[in-house]
Parts: sequence; structure tokens; C-alpha cells
Amino acid sequence: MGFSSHDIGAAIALLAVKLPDLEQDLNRADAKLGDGDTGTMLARVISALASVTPPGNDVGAAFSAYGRATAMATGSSLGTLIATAFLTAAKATKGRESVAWSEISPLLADARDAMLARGGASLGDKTVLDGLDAVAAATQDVEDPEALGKSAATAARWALDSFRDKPNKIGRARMFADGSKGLDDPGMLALVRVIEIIGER
Amino acid sequence: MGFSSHDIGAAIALLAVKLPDLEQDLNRADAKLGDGDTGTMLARVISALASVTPPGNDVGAAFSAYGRATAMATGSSLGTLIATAFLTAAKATKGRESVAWSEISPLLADARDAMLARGGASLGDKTVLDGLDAVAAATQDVEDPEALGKSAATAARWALDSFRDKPNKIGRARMFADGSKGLDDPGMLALVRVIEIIGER
Amino acid sequence: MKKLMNTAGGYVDEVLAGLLAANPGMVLAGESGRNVARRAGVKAGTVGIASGGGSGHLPLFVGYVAEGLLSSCAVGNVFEGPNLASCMDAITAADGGKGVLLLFGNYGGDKMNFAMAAEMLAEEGVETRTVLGTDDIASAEPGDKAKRRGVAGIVYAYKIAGAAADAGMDLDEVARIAQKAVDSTRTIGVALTSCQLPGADAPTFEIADDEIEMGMGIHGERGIWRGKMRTASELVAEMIERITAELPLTAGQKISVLVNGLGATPLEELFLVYGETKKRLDALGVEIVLPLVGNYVTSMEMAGVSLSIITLDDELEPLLKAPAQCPFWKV
Amino acid sequence: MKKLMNTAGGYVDEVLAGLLAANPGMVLAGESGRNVARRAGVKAGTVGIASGGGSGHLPLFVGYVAEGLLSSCAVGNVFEGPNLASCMDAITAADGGKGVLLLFGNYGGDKMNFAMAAEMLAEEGVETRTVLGTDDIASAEPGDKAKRRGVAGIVYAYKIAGAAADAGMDLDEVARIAQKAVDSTRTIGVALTSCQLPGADAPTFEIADDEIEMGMGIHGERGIWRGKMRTASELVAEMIERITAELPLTAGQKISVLVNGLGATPLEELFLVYGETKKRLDALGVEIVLPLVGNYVTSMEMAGVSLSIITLDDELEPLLKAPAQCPFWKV
Ligand SMILES: Nc1ncnc2c1ncn2[C@@H]1O[C@H](COP(=O)(O)OP(=O)(O)O)[C@@H](O)[C@H]1O
Ligand SMILES: Nc1ncnc2c1ncn2[C@@H]1O[C@H](COP(=O)(O)OP(=O)(O)O)[C@@H](O)[C@H]1O
Ligand SMILES: [Mg+2]
Ligand SMILES: [Mg+2]
Ligand SMILES: [Mg+2]
Ligand SMILES: [Mg+2]
Repeated sequence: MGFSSHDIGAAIALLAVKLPDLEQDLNRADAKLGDGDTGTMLARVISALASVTPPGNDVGAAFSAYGRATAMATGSSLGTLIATAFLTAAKATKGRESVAWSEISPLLADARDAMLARGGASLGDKTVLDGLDAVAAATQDVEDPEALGKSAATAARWALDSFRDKPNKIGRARMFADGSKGLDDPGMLALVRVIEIIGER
Repeated sequence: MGFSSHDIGAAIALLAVKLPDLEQDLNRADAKLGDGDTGTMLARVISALASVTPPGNDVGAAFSAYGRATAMATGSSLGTLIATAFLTAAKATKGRESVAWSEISPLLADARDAMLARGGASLGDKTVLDGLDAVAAATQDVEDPEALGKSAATAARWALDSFRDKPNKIGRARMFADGSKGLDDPGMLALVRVIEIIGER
Repeated sequence: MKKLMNTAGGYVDEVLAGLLAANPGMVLAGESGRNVARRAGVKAGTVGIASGGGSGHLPLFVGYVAEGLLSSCAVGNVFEGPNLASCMDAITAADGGKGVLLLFGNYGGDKMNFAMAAEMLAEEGVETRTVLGTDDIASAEPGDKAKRRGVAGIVYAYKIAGAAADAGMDLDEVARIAQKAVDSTRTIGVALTSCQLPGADAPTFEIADDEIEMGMGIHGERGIWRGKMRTASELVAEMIERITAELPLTAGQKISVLVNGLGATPLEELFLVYGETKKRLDALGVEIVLPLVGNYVTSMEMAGVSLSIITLDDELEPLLKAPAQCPFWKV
Repeated sequence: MKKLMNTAGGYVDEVLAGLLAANPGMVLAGESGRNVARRAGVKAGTVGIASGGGSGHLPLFVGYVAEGLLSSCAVGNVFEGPNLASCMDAITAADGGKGVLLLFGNYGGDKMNFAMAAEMLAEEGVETRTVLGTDDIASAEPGDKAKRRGVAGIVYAYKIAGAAADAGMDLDEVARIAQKAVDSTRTIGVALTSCQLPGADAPTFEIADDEIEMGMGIHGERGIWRGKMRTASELVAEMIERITAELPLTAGQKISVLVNGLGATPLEELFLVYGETKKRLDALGVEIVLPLVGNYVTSMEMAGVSLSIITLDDELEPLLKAPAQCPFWKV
């Protein structure tokens, strides 16, 4: 039991329908801490992904195509990290037509590490990666897709809540670390929403 | 019985106190038809005039000093016409320490003609000169200063009212003649206010 | 509206002081304190070109005092004509003995003051000719050109007349060429937001958040229509249609085009508008020479754009292309 | 906010198309469609300079692709870093065999994409060095420069590094000089109004009619304080005080100063601010070389101004004064 490239495509199609509703919310969160474009950027990335037709059934090839499409659609911090995550997952899943649900956790952990290396952040800096770290931990060894979605959502939400009152230490929000206390990091918020949308299926 | 250069100075001092209250009103009238600066310009001119000390008691010399001060303070249409009026009056009153009240009407008529020549307008174009023309007519042969003030105010107001629904044919408002119907010409409006203020004394 | 300024009364003189401090090629000349001339003076044996106008339109008017453009410029208060003394100074500074062309926009105060100054200086033997900018097609019917406002298109007349003067042509010739440049130019603008006089307590006009005004003048004078915002493509289509209705453009015709920002419009949008403009002009088969995109004639913080087109022939084209060294326009 | 545009999705590409159409010295180079290079290419035997960054800051970044300045520039979406493909195209276009300096602002996405591109091209033997613009003193403490944002002062680094590269200096030397230019430059800006992303339904931030924000970033990132509007004189005093607190200016020191408009500020106000600035700098006894006043680095329709100061020595001054031929900055 696991997911195929078809499942990834379906999740993306769902996001493409739902994300526009969140665009301005995410922009507003980013406007408080950064430059107000997280939502617009994500909506553009998702709509680019939605028009990708992955070649064949190779999950790795699908991730690779999504990574390239993301990298074409934006050069923003978050977008570039997302592209990095896709490309990292592509390497680990190359040549496989199905990936077990229980592999999601290590795939996320891998992606997290690649993004930490690429972006120069550390865990604890209050970024999307702290959310991802929590999700990777919470989904370890979970084999049921429904339970997986629930744990992931709970973990992402927990990370958002528990980091809210901490200062941002990297990204645009680093500039006024103390001023960022009490505010949601837009990347973490986006992660929560994305996981919630995918979990709704 | 007549007025001296001292009387002119007193009228200007009064205007300098009262005109700032009208500045934004006149701007608004000009904003509808032109570029919205009639009030600001007039306030600046009057404040420049208020700081002029006319040399001696020569009414003509006083008018000449006011004309030069006006010409220094602005190059706007209305301001330049006012300077022209002062300089015209200066010629007619040169060397005199007192000017009879009854001479005001011909002085205004002279000034009107000089301004028509300078600005290229015709009577009926709906400008300050139509107001002045009415005032010159109404004040003809009036010798009592109080009656003079009243007739002048009535005439200026009458001109404003009776031209309101006609089209502007010169100045910035000429551009959309029909659109100017129903609107007060800012120059005519300014004339009404100035005469009212001077008459209050 | 917030303005970076100190006092309304000091605004124009402080702006002028900063402009002069930043541009050593320009100096005050005369007694009025409101006339700027080239530091190098008038080239011996050439006609001078004096302009002038209200403040609030930078780089117009005074910014174009430079080699290959204006000799001098009288500086008025915001949106007011230049006063008599500054006009006299401008004409005097531009006079190198070969006469002076007075080249400025068709506005009442400006005309009166330059006319008085010219009359007074004629008595001292200074010869002048006057050519008025009248390029704004939104301001009167084609048959009524004498009533039309001068707007952004005047920079073409500056450039062309400036080159003619620097080339040593005589006063009548420079005036003829300046008039030809004006007659070959048409402009129309669209305003997106208002502007405000320093010291005024409200904008010159109100305009709704989703409204624009086609044909508005550079002091906020009323235009042709007011309506909802449209796409750049639709706006450019209308503007070109209105211009070409009276300046017919046939295939092969050489033209120049100026996409001019009114002050607060991002350069991004001006280039986007230029892209739309070029597409449509290419479709007409005309050849675009020396296109200009930027803030050439503004209305302080007004947002919007104007489009100017000048048709060129073998006489005007080389004059437009001749070198000029202005801080805001180098050719 | 009204924008002269067609669709949000097409905004950047349409702006770029218009820019290229109006400036024949610039061409698209590479496959990404988002890299602009000099038409003339890299001069043989010289180091290339590649930059890049988000759209919405014109003339920055892409406007400075010109002789004596940048060799190429990757163009990102509005306020987003340039994507990987455009960074690869920019580096490739700037490579004339002598290596490429990557000179851009200190922002996360920009750094990641240029780093990836440089890594990938290093495998093909392209040598690069990276220097980041970090001039915004409002964005982190002096001890924490690696965290500072790059803002308007980067144009000094462009100019100086561009001259060094065109003079034939080698890659290490060009990088050293670029870094020295960055280290000698400090900037602080004050925002009067907000800006809005194409397609967004609200401005990036709200600011009251009588409020300003000192130290705001060029994407609307938060600054040092928000408060009531003040006079130009007071604002300039504070900005110079903050800059000189960490860039001490002693009498006789040569400097250049950039009074930069953020997009919607009238040129009048920029000159007025320059006048105030010069008064205060004169009082310090410094010598101002090549002052710049205008829109060099903008934030679309944001109103406000930034002040940049660079200290010059015998090495930097001639490089700053060397000729350059950019449509937005000619030296
Ligand atoms: N270096 C980084 N490492 C990890 N996450 C980052 C980094 N920089 C930014 N982020 C994440 O990206 C989010 C901002 O995304 P976005 O607004 O798209 O980027 P930008 O700052 O380029 O506008 C932040 O909230 C944060 O979660
Ligand atoms: N040529 C003219 N002849 C007579 N009056 C004129 C003329 N031009 C303008 N005016 C008068 O001046 C008024 C406008 O004054 P003002 O706003 O100060 O001038 P400007 O149009 O230069 O901004 C008009 O309402 C009109 O009464
Ligand atoms: Mg952002
Ligand atoms: Mg007016
Ligand atoms: Mg006016
Ligand atoms: Mg961004």
C-alpha cells in the first residue's frame, strides 16, 4: 500500500482548486513579516504544477518534473526550497511506481535536510522547516494514509502554535526578530493549509 | 472726499487677515474648472501686498508698488491681470494724495480695458472681468463710500449669479465650455469675496 | 497627501536650490532668483531659446536647460506661470545678439508674462519670436488649436528647436522649425490619481479608487471622459486611435513616440505601456525613431501616463537625433 | 491601487518586452526568457558581472545592463528572486572566459538560486565569485552585516565593479573592489506610502495618511519606527545621523550621495531633499562627487526616498567616474 504518481497529481489538482482562496490570507501573513507575496507565489507555483503532465508512472520522474516546474515558476525563498524538496524526493524515488505511505516520513526528513543545507537555516529559526520537522517526526512509521494525514495536520498546527511566540531568525522576518513574536510565520502557515487541504480528500 | 494711499493699505491689511479663510474655497472652485490654485495664489499675493510699505502719500506710487509686488508674487493668469490693474490705476493717479470715491468707477473701467487687452478675453467670456465690468457700471457716479461698497458687492454678486449657467470661454475652463455651465468662475467668485471683505469695514 | 518638504512658502525655491546644487551645468541668471541658464552661456552667434512655466512638472521646464535644448528657463510657482521678472531674466539670459525664441506652453499667465517681458525688452533691441506648445488633443477640437494646452509633447519642440539653434540657424528659421515640431506632435494623457498643491488641504481633484480620467491636463484640468479602470491594452488602443484620427500615420512614416509618466507611475508600467504602443504602431507599419519612455513632464504625484507622437521628415529627424546633454535626457 | 497593466500573470514578461523594445542595447539571452544581456556581449578578455533580482524595482536590476555596468541580469517575478534557469542564463551570458562576478542583493531566494546556478556551471568550468549588497542600515545591527538587506546603494557597487571589469581587472580584483564598494556604502530609506503586488487585492502594508515609516525595505519589509510625517529637514537630519553613526565622515573626505526616489515621489521632492542633504554634508566639510538624484531603485508605486552615501578613496573615485552608458544613468 502506498502512493503513485497519479496520487501526487490528484493532490496537486486539489491544491490548485483550493489554494486561490488562501492566497490573500498568506499574503497578509507575509506582509506582517516580509514582503507580502507568499500566497501569490504559492498560487502561481501550484497552478504551474497543475499543468505538468508527469512522464509515465515513475514517481521519481514525477517529483523531478514538479521540481523543475517549481524552479521555473519562482525564485522566491520558499519556492526555491520547495523545488529543492521535490528534487530531493525525486532522487529517493527514482524508478519506482509506488512508494509506501510509511516512507513519507523519511522522505520529508530528507527534504528537510536538503532545504536546511540549501537555505542556510537551522531548526528553531521559525521557518517552514520547523513545521516540516514536526510533520516528519509525527508521521514516522505511520502506514495508514488517513492516520498519516491527521498526524501531519496535527503536527504542522502544533508547530505553528508553539513557534508563534518565538522570534524569526532567518528570512525577511529576521530583521526585527522580537517584532516577529506573536506572528505566524507565513511558510509554516502555508504548510498547515496545504496539509489540511491534501488531508481533506 | 475720497481715498488715500493709507486707505488702500488698510483695505489690503484687512484682506490679508480674511483671505486665508477663503483660500481653500477658492481652490475648490478652481479645481472644478481649472487647476485648483486660485485661492493659494491670491493668499500669497495679498500677503506680499501686506508687507509693502508704499512710498509717501502718492496714491499712484502706492498702486505702482502694489502692482510690482503682485507681479513678483505670481505669474498666474489672474495674478498677472491684477498686476496689470494696479499698474493701470497707478498711471491714472500718479502724484495725487487723494482720489475721489466717484473716480473709482472710471478707474475700474480703465483697469478692465487694460486687462482685456493683456489677457485677450472679451466681455461675456465669464471671467473676473465680467464681474469687474458690472461693478464699474454699478458704481458710476456714486460718491458715498458706503453706498459704493454696497453697489459694488451687489453688482459683483449679480454678475456671478447671472454668469453661472453660461459657459467659460477663456482661461483653463475654456476647454470644456459646456461642462463649465452651472459652475462659478473662480475669478468672479474671488472678486465677490474681496469686495465683500473690503465693504465690511 | 504627504510631501517631502518643509514649508509651502519655501517649496519652489528649495526645490530649485537642490536642482542647481545637483546640476553644476545650470546657474541662476538675473535678479529674479527664478531664472535658470546654462552655466556656459549662449554659444556666440546662435539664437537662444527661453522657456518657462509653473513648477511641479519636473524635469519640465527647468530641467531641460542644457546644451542642445534650452538656453534658459523662467520658473513659476507651482502650477502658475512664471512672473514678469523671471521672464525678463530668461529672455536676457538667452540673448546672444541673434535673438531669442520663446517656446512655452499655451497657458494664460505664461503668455501674458512672456508677452510683457518681450515688449519691454524689444525697447532695448532684443528680438524675439514666440512658439506655443499646443499638443494636447484632449483640450480643444482640431479646428481650435489656439485653445489647446501644451503638455508633454513640448519636449520634442525643445529638442528639435534646440538642435536648430545650436546649428546656427537664424531666429526666423528656428521659430519656423519649432512651430513645425509643435504642429507635428500630438499628445493625450490619462490620469489615475490626483495631485496636491503644497499647502493645499485637499487634492486638486477627487477620483475614485477604480476610476481614471482620459484627457486630463497636467495641472489636473478636466479631460474627455471619466470611467472605470481599463487594461493597458485598451487604454493604449484608445489613445493611439485618438491621436491618429488627426495625425494620420501611413506605412513607412518615421515617427518618435514618448510614453511619459505623470509622476507617480512606476517605470514598469511605462515600459508595459510602451510595449503595447509599439505593437500597435508596428501594425501600422510606421518606423519608430528614438522612442522615449520615462518621466519627462509630470504633475507632481499624479499617477498616469501620456502618449505623444511626432511625425518626422528629413528636416526634423536629424535635429531630433542631434546630441544633447541634459541630466534628464541624453541623446 | 490602479496599475497600468493587462493581467497579473503577464505583468513581468510584458514589462520586460517593453523594456527590450525601447532599449536596443539590451537583448534576451539564454533559454529562460528571463535573462537580459548587453547586445554587444562581454568584451573579450574581461570579467563579466551578472546580477539579478525580483521585478518591481526598475531601473534596478535589469536596467543597469549596459556598458560600464552589468553584463547580464536575471529577472525574477515581482519581489521574488530570479529563478534557477535565469540565473544560469545570466552567468552564462556574462562569461567571457575570465570568470563572472555575481553581484546582487542579500535576499534568500536570490542567494539560493545564484548559488545553485554557480554550482552547476562550476562543473562546466565557469568561475564565479559572489558579492552581496548589504547596505540597508535599518535591517540589522552593524555587527550583523551578513543579515542586512541590499537596497539602493547597490548601484554604486554596479558602477564601480563595472568599471573595474571593463578596465580588464581579473576576477578576484573585481570581486575585491565590488566588496569594498559595498563596505563603503550605507543606505536608509523612509516610506510614505505602500505598494501593491500585481494581482494582490490589497497593498503590501497599510500606512495612515499622516504616517511614515523610517527604515522600510524596498519590498515593504518593516523598518525602525513608524510615526507622524515630519519636515524634509528633520527626516534628512535623522537619516544622515544614522548613516554617519557607522560611516564616520570627516572634513575633506570624498563621498558620493544618492537621493533615490522609491517610485512615486515627485522629482521636485527629491531635489528638495538633495538640497537639505547637501547643506548638512557641506557642514561636515566633506566633498561630494557625482551626486545622484532620481529614481534608481524603486518599489513600484511606493512613495518615499532613500539616502545612500559611499565614501571614496583614490581607488574607488576614478572607477565611479569612469564612463557608463545606461539608459537610466550616464556617466
Ligand atoms: N532560508 C530559509 N530557510 C528556510 N525557510 C525559509 C528561508 N527563507 C524563507 N523561508 C520560509 O519561506 C517563507 C517566506 O516565503 P516567501 O514569502 O515566498 O519568500 P520571500 O521571502 O522570498 O518573499 C518564510 O515564512 C519561511 O518559512
Ligand atoms: N485671459 C483672461 N482674461 C481674463 N480673466 C482671466 C483670464 N484667464 C484667467 N482669468 C481669470 O482668472 C481666473 C483663474 O485664476 P487662477 O486660477 O489664478 O489662474 P490660472 O488659470 O493661471 O491658474 C479665472 O477664473 C478667470 O476669472
Ligand atoms: Mg515573501
Ligand atoms: Mg488656477
Ligand atoms: Mg494656476
Ligand atoms: Mg518575495
